[in-house]
Amino acid sequence: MIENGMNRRDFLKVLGWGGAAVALTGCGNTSVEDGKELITSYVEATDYMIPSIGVYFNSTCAQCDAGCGIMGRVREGRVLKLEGNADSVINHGKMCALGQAGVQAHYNPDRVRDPLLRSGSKGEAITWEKALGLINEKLGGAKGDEIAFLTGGMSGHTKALLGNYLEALGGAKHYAYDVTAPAVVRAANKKAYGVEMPHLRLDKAKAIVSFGADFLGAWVSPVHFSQQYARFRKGENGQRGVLVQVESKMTLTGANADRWLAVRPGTEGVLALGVINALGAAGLYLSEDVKSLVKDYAPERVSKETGAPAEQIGKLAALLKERSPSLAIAGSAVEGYAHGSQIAAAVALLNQVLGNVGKTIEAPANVPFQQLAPAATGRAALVALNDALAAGKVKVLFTYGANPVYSASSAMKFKDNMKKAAFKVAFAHYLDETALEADLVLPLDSALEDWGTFVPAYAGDVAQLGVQQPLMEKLHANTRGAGDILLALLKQKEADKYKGFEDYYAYLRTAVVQNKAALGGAGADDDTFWGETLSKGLVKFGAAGGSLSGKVSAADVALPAAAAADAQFPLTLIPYVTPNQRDGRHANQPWLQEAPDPLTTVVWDSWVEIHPKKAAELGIVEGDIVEVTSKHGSIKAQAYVFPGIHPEAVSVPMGYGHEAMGRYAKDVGANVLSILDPVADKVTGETALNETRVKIAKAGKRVIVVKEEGAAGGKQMGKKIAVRVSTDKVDLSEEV
Amino acid sequence: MHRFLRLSVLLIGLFVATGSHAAETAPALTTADDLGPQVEQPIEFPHDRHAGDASKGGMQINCMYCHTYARRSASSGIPPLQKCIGCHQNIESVKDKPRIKKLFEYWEAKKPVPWKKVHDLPDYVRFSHERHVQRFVFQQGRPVQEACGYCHGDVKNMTVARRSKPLSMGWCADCHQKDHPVDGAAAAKTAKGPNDCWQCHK
Amino acid sequence: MAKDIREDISWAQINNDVLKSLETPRPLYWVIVTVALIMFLGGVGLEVYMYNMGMGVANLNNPHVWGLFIATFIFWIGMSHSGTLLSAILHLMHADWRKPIYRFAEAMTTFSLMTAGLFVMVHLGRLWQFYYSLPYPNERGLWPNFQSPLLWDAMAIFTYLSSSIIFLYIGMIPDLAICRDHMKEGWRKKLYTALSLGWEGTDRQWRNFRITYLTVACFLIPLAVSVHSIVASDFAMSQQPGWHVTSFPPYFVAGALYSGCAAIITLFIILRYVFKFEEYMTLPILKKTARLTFAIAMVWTYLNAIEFASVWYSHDQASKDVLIQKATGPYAFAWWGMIFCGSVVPLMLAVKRFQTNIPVLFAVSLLLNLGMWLERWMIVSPTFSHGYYPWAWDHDQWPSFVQWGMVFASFGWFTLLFMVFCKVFPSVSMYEVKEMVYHRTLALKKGGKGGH
Amino acid sequence: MSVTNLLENWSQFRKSHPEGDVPHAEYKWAMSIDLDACTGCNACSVACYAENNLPVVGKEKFLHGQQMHWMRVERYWDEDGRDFPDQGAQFLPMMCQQCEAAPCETVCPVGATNHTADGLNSQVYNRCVGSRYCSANCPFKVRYFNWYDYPTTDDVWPAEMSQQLNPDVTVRGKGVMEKCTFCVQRLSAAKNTARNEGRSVKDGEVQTACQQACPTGAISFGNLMDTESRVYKQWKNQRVELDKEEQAKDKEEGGSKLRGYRILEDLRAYPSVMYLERVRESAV
Repeated sequence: MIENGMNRRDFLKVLGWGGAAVALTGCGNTSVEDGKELITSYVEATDYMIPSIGVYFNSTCAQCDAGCGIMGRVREGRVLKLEGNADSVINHGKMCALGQAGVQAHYNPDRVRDPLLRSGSKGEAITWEKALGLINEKLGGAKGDEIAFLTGGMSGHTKALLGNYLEALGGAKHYAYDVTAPAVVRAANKKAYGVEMPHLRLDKAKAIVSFGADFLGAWVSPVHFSQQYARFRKGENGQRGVLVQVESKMTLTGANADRWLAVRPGTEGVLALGVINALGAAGLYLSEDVKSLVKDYAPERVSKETGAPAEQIGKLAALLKERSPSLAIAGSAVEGYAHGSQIAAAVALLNQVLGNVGKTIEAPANVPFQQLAPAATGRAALVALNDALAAGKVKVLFTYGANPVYSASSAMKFKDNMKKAAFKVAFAHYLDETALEADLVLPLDSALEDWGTFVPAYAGDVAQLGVQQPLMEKLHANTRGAGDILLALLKQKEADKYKGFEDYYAYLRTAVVQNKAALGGAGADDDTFWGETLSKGLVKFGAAGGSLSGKVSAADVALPAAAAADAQFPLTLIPYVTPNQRDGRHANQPWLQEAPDPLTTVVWDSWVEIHPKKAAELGIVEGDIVEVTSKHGSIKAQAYVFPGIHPEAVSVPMGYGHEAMGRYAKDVGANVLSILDPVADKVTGETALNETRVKIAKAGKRVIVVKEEGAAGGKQMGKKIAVRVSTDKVDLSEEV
Repeated sequence: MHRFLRLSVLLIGLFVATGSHAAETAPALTTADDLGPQVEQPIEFPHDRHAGDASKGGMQINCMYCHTYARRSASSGIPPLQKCIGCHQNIESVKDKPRIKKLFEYWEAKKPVPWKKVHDLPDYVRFSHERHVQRFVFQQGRPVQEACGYCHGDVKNMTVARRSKPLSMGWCADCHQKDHPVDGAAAAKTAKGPNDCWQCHK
Repeated sequence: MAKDIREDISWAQINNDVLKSLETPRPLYWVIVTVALIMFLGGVGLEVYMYNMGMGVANLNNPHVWGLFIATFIFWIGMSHSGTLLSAILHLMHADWRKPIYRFAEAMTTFSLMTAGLFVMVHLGRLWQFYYSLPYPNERGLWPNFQSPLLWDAMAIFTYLSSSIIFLYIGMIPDLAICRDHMKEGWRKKLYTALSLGWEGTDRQWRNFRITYLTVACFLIPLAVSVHSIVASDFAMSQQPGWHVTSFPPYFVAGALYSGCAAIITLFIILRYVFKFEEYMTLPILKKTARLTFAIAMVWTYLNAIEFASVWYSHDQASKDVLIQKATGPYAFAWWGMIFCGSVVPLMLAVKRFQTNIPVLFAVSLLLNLGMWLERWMIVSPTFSHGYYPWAWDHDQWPSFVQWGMVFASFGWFTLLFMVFCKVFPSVSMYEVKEMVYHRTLALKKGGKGGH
Repeated sequence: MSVTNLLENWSQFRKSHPEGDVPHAEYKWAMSIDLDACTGCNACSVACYAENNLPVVGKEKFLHGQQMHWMRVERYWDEDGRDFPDQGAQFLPMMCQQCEAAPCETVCPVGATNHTADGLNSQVYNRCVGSRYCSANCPFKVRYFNWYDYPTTDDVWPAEMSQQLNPDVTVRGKGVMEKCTFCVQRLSAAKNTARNEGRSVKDGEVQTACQQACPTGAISFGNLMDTESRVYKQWKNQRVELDKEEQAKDKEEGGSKLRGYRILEDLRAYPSVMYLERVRESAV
């Protein structure tokens, strides 16, 4: 590790070693050819720059909002590989596939390289001066509330700067939008525990029952949870934790559960109440109001409604009773249904009944600077923006880190509504669907070339400010960091305030150094503190949180009666957030396209998961192209007969079906988000993702499903390959 | 027919003899002075002036004074321009020589000198300068110029460096199969160079 | 019973008839040569394509890394055994009916070996580095891996090829002298003059010739057996289910003789027609060849049954699975095709009526060869698609047009070489036919029935 | 190597698994993978792409089975025909098992794959002629052949992406075989550092890319000759012996509480990767 952070900027100025002269092949008839190759030496070099030795610089991963600390291996001026930063409280040196692919976001051949101004259907490269001037000009004709900023997850100083800019524009609106955000969970948590994201202690729990939370795959902070999961499985006191997953479509977490309970879509809440009922029956103390709430949820009824065997409900209750503390987590089920908030309340009630609050559900660390804390993203934001656009209330629209033209349901007619805004500016890495609709596209630096700070979406026990810093010289001369653009725009409005900052780097440095006392650097020299911060790539700040305040009462839980069967659209569509694709923003990173989906092992395409029974009923076999039709459109994709899904549901992964974005993303699969019904959670107004009813039909074509799984189809054919053993057959306490 | 038979016997005998001789002496075939081509460098750097013996007007500078990476990295590297300038800005006597002028031109333009590779290996060969320098110079205590000279030849008497050893696989392997003392002590244990393919090809 | 050859045929007529084949074949000859050339050129085109693009265009994959190239390679190696059988083994056994047909059988040996060698090259991923597999002193100080059956293969094939070329050539020397003496001036005369090595037909020359010929024949027989045993070792020495079978070497040799005999019947019929050899390649000889083929077919069937049985009664479940997979999986059509063509079709050869029926024999011989080709494919491919590791099972692999085309082209290449040979060199051994006629005449005078 | 050298060193020219008296000198790299911790997330596989310059072949070639992932994560289902896989799936990361008596080594005609002194199964790209015999003889089918010339194939490494290539690892052209190397470039870097300091590589000093990425720490890697190493302790604890094809676990019928095993052990290839059985709760 380089301690001397002071040289970071110099390092970037000096020339790279050997330019881009990478020998692409090592196996040809290469002979020793004297004097044919060039060795370009440095003009100036610092001590740590040694040719052929990789140097590691810390930064923060920007592939999702989890905010893992990373270190980039830099050699000869190029970043080669990302590895985890062991100091980070989020990932402790580990990384996921998505994070590994960060280098491909950086080196992506389809990045936007120049500011592009729309002229007809094409983009014309213009200078930054012209681009920024144009924005200033267009903003002049709009009132504050006619300007909207649509962003994805944002935190840290970029978010603070954006806040300042919105203010400077006279109250422009910020819409923070993310399809996969656990927005309903956060709202429900706020109610039940008093905080949006309590600190979940998986490692302390002896049993976990998760209601569709894919915490190992794609939920909130998977790398962090995976590590806790490993400790939970090892059982620090010798007892191996037990995981029960309740969901309608098997997620990666479900695939790792000791018991995977397939429930009828939307009945997760019923099951939670059923478990409480069974706990009561097993002798656990229940308060009167809870008792009366769950009295109708006898195992037989619950089993009938959810489809889970009654015996399993009893076993689950027995397990939870025996193993304390336990932990119930509400996940995608909560985001999925109009009664999602109710499901969350039922799960919270379960936690409360089991006495988990305060034991495995703790208060998170406080983030002392709220302006740096992650923006509360959600799907309702897009609905609000769409309404504003439809009503013609938005004249200038900025988008950054969000791709609504791709991810909005066709029912919202977002693309058409967007046209109503007079001037659309997209901050973009790629020419994605939204950038193509914009009037002005501003090319962004990649996450490995840019400065920034991040506050993780999920804090854990210590709050942490991740510092993002350039790991190498800019790949394209004419791209800029989002922070730099915002600063330049701010200077247009409030030149005096910001004139002291030459660029975003200067701003960031000042902002961090000024608060060094709060960031644990009290008394340190400015330069030393800043140097150390960059060297570590993160600052830990904020004390552990206090106690949790909220409480959920039986009155908060009111589950609706089971929905009547819909003859026209008999199936529930579950859009699946895959660990690799998430909401589709990484679709142009080929490693992620080629890495098989862990459960189906499909690559380079989307698929429709159908339960074998349902498939047999409909005469569908693997590879049939099926048409999935909802009230708002239809998509075609290959069928994959998959045992891990409830027969009344079909599932299609998100993130595929891009019409633009780049060579690896374009025309790969179908976009499931486009056919969603715009149904909202009744309490929070967040779009419910699993409320779309569909019918499926064969489209008459059959293809070979391109997947990793071979002809044996996941069978071991009697061979001892992946072996499983039940807990009573092993002794884990003796293990190393 | 006899003539035919005699001829066949002779031919077969000849083939066998040449074959086995060639096999025995194969490495030797390429160890002769296999001088590489004269490489034209942007600046005709006089190694003899810098590293040559004092008796011949050289300054006897240690190889690793400039090629400082050799002991720390697989790649010996070319020193940064900064290094040349570090000395030469104080050496007034040669400042207006054409080569030095050119050097300063590069420096002022902050452009690296486009040196050409003299000792090039195929891309699938990974030679570690570090290990060889550590082993022979630091652990075994051989003189630097001798150790470097095994592969680079008598650079101190060259102006622009020129490849003088074959740098071929048989040539490398030949040395790896010899017993070399592990440290400087006279009766110390010896060891051969590694014999794995993966040592150099990976 | 009809005679193998007419006793009253004059030596001059033999010379005349055979030498005529060097001059004026039927027009069909040119049709065959043209078609063969086009097929071969097509294969060259495919190879250039594959060389530039990479082996992937053949639609091989991981783990199905070998395909028709290796199967066809074994097929051609097998084909080469017929020549040795007819010329060396039957020579030692004094079966003199072989005499009119052994020359072309030997040529077949040489050319099918050359074809097989091509497949080794085509199969290599880095053709341009093929010389790494040859043991020769080199600067790198490296040797090939003498443990690898593939290396034994390369050596065995080269030895066999050079030996069979020498054998073919030595056997031709007296005939080349006849050609030399009967040719008008021209390049051919020069060629024959050079090749006949000053043959005068003196007693001493004849004595030396006989000894040399017999020695090489004796040398060739173990070589032929070992070559195909070594090819079998490529599979038997490996660890894969379906390959790891002890009886593979004799099984391969039997299969080789079988396909070789079938090919002799095919070419017999073609040559007889094209070069008007009705006098020499007579129906009784064809009948003997058909009977020989039938016998070998039954040996092969027996060894096939042994192979199945040894797999079936072994405790190796994986091998059993592969066998079941062959019979029921996606390759079932080819596997049953092999059983049908290899074991059922030859039963027709047992019927006397068919033994001299040229159209039937021609069809049967083609089917037998098809069966033997399928056998080789069924040895190679199913093991890849259904090996030890179920996750890597691949039942969808199907050779691409590049593989099929190359297999197709190899027949063109072989036919081309063979046809050119028959036009340039006497494809019926004149001096041996003369001997045969002479012996039969003697026997007739003594009142015998001819033959030994 | 002269003929004399060849004859003198014939016994060393080919090494199968180590002999009893001198098993391994200084290093024997080995791995253990805890399937109970493995979640099947694919981080290891992608990390391997990043470290080892693996080409992305695209849909068409993936369809033809020409994918190049050195580390594949296999997913198995139970085979008892229940409606739902209600005990989850079973994941298994599979890569070259670095067998001690590797079936691939003996069959290579040119000796491009060899056993190293560190107990690794080396693959030398520049020696490989592409006969693919090694893959044919590999029981695990973990060898991957370059069916195309990926460095020159469109969209595999377009100009910018080629800058990501790891200079320590050769980029393979068409026609050569490749496979997991246990990140040999990292191993030799660590060994070099250790040798310069006159010591052996310490446990934890070197990590493979997959191990480094694995979010649950399911993979341990280290020197089996180092009794302080975690991997040694795990193998010892599970009573798995490198040069045996039958382990304590197999012998003790039913009663054994061990869960370490190696795949296809009965083929006597003596893999260097030990897997720990996945555990599932019997109570729910």
